[in-house]
Amino acid sequence: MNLVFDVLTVLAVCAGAFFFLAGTIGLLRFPDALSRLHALTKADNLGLGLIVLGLLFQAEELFVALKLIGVWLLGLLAAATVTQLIARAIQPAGLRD
Amino acid sequence: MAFDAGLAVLVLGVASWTIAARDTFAAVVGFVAYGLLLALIWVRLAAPDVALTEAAIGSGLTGGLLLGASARLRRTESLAVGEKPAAALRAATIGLCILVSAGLAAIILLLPEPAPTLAALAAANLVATGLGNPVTAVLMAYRAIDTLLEVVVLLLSLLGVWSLTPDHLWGSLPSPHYRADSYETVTFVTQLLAPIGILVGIHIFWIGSVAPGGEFQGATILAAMWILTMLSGLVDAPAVNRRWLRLLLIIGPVVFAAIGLAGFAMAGAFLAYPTNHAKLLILIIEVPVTLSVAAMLTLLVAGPPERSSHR
Amino acid sequence: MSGAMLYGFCSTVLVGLGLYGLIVHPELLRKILAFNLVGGGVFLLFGVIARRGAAIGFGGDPVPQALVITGLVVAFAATALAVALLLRLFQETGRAILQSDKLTDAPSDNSQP
Amino acid sequence: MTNSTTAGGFLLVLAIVLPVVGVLLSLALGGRQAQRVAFVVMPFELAVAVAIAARIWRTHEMLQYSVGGWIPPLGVAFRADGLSAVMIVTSALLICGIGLFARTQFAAPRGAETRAPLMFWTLLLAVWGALNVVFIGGDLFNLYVALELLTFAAVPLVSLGGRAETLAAAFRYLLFALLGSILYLLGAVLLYGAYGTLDIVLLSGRIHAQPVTWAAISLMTAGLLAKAALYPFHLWLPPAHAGAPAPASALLSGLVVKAPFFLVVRLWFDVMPGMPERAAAQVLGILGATAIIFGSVVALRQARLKLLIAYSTVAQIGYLFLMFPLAIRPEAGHPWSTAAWTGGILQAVSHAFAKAAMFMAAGLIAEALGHDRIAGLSGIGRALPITVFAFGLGGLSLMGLPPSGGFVAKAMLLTGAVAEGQWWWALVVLAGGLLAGGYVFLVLLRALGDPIEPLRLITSVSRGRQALVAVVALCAVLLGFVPLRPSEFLQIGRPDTVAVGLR
Repeated sequence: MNLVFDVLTVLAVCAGAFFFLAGTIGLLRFPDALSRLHALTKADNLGLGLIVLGLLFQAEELFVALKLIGVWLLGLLAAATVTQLIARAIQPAGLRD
Repeated sequence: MAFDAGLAVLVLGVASWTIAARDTFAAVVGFVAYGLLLALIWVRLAAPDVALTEAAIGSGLTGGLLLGASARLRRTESLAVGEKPAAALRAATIGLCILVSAGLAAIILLLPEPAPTLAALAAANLVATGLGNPVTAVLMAYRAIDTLLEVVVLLLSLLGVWSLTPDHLWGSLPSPHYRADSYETVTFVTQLLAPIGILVGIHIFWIGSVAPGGEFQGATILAAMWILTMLSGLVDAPAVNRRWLRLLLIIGPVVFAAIGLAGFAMAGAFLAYPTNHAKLLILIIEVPVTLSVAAMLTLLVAGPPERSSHR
Repeated sequence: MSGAMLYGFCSTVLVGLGLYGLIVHPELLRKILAFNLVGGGVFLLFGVIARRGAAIGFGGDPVPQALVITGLVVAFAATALAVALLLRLFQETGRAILQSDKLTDAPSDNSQP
Repeated sequence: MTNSTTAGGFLLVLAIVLPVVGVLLSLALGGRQAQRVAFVVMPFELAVAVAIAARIWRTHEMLQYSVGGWIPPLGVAFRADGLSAVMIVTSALLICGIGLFARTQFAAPRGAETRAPLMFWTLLLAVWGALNVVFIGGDLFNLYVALELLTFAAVPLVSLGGRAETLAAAFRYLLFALLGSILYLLGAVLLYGAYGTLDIVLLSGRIHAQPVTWAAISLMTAGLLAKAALYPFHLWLPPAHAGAPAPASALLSGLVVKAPFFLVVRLWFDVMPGMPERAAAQVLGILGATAIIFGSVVALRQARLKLLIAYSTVAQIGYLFLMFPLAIRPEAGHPWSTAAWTGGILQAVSHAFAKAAMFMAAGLIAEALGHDRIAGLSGIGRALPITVFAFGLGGLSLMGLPPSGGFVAKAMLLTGAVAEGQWWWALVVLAGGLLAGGYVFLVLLRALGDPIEPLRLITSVSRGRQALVAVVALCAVLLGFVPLRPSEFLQIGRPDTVAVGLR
């Protein structure tokens, strides 16, 4: 059982790391700010989610698991908010609602 | 070991960036990353209490403060170009700094082995404090005087910030006012986050007696929530001459000093606690101190008063 | 070499880097940043010393760890005061650098309202 | 020397807690109450200071207090020896004088709270508390917190006027002070790493000559010199001290710069008794000598009175550091039984009174004239005779003419130089006295001269305030009646039987 969990953890964390990597490359290579933001947040939210998922298999008590999920949710919230704000800041003035 | 080496290289890289970057804003962003990486190092050094403080105050609050300042100062960067010191001076400075670093590195190689430590002494006296976290015991019992004076230091720096108010604005409100309707996103997130954040802050403070955490870390999170509600326009920064604000600021140090003085009668010394009630008394001190410190941190970030009315 | 010593060397480089920035950068905000870098290095060195003092089941000597917490709070207070001074200076003069400041001829006791 | 609390040790706690409580109360009550709180605290705190000195005088032993009952190295100790007592009493007397002097200048108006009075009275108490922690702190980290306390109380005083150039001066002061603190802390960290304690008495027992010790002491000394504005770290001092309101200048120049000097003394004579090499002490002496000559010459060339006085502070700080080459490893006896040791401390005390009086006198002159250009002082001697007299009395001490504390201090330094066979310091002392005579007479000649056109005062200055300045200056003169020999009181609490300087 433990071995299965460990394998799942490794897989999920590796997948998460891949998304972080992809997001970072996107951040560096994409042409304009909006698409960079897109690459960054999408990949990071997924990457963070997968890493949290991987760690959930290692959680020994419920409270720890809940805390991990809380970390993910807060991360999502922060990323979404910040993306909104940055997008709004760089939006050309004429396009504003 | 490989992880440590990688982390060290990363920290040095980010630190070099904050020094070398041309754009001040970019340098400050580098500094925030630097603080977070340092927090990781603190975990590696088996100092989770410090890691929390570093992430919350060293990276978070300091970073926020500097980001705000650099945004305000953006226009001035071009002015400083002509002021760069001569190449010779810079070369001499580089030489000096390499000398300092290398000298210090050589010195720490010479530190005695085994290293002297107060860990055993701190552990042996832990029972008398009723606490489970030795770091909190140092802060609240063994060296409580440092902590009391530290709270006064925070208060004095706030006074220093307030003393910069232009005379006609004394008694008015600090920081720009953010209107609640301009950023629906922030308002929404704040309404969602603030209650959670306050709970987390109280939790971090509460477990400080037995586990990593404590009043300063908790207070920082509470301060962050207060700052967030101000940024989102949900509440306005308080005017500096409000009586309730003044009382909030001093309640922590006043209770701290009062219980410290009561120690003369209760336990025969200033800032001493009677053994059976040590934990309770420390808690009675910590609650108001956390509130006062949270208020001080918030107002330090808000800055001196600069506008005379609410709108 | 232990991990702690590695961070020890890291801290000494941080002190050097920060000192360089403190001396060379003309912009005051960069000086404040550099001061925080030096502070980070000094605190890290204290943390390494705490780690070296690990004993009787503690991962580190709690006394220096607690002192670092105090130091971090004090450093924040210093940064806040410096930033506030800088912003006021900017408001008054439009500059964020220090020039060779000569006192003007104004009476120096205008503190009275 | 044991590490427990001595009888009367609680006085040390009071010396710190009273001003702190004052700060908290005046902030809470605000408005006109801040000043009242300060004037309530003053007599009590002065009484505590005198009680501390009296007890040390009577028992001939140092006062000690283990805070919270925790004994070092785990806990923090407060200790007051003869030297601490002298500094505590000096601060108390001078701060009371400055408070009385500032009473009208920083009187809070009726009605709404105003900024400057609230800040001044609160910060005055904060400086007092911070100074007392510096003078009795027995733990190097506790002293670091005390230094920061002092910085955060002193820097806002500089920019209390709010003008742009004082903001710049305050910022420069803050930068130097912060750099100084962080270097000091770095040294303290190294000492903890090497010896496992930050307590001064415990350290003095464990410390030995090795690279870590030298590195730590050098870093701490460099940091403290930056705060004490010893040449070449003096750049921040003149604009800061000259730009502050007069009572704040008096506080900063008279007392605040003495705190880091006091800690250098603690480091060199208490943390590592008998260890410093003479060569290292010569370096401090050379910096001091340069400061004396440089500061005096620049003072001579100033056009503004307050800047002249500030540069004179740069010079007078130099004298303090002449005591190191003369008292470290003396030819005979202990460092603290030398004439130079007493001379150095006496210089700190007499300069405190003299310089405070001169800054306050300059403040009154600036108030009356609306400027402090030296060229425009003609006739002020007739308009404000007591003030100019007080200025002259202060100048007497700076020049080192009898009867004045400065005379005794400088005579003791000269005696020390002769006794140690280091005659070159004697030349510096004499040259510094001549130069000081130059800049003091420069001002006095102008002030006592006849005005070309009738002098117009923009406000009148009360006789009470003028008399107060004269009283402060008289304190510096009265110190001239201190006997010309090594003070026994200053040696109380020093390790006399420990193997010192005899390795």
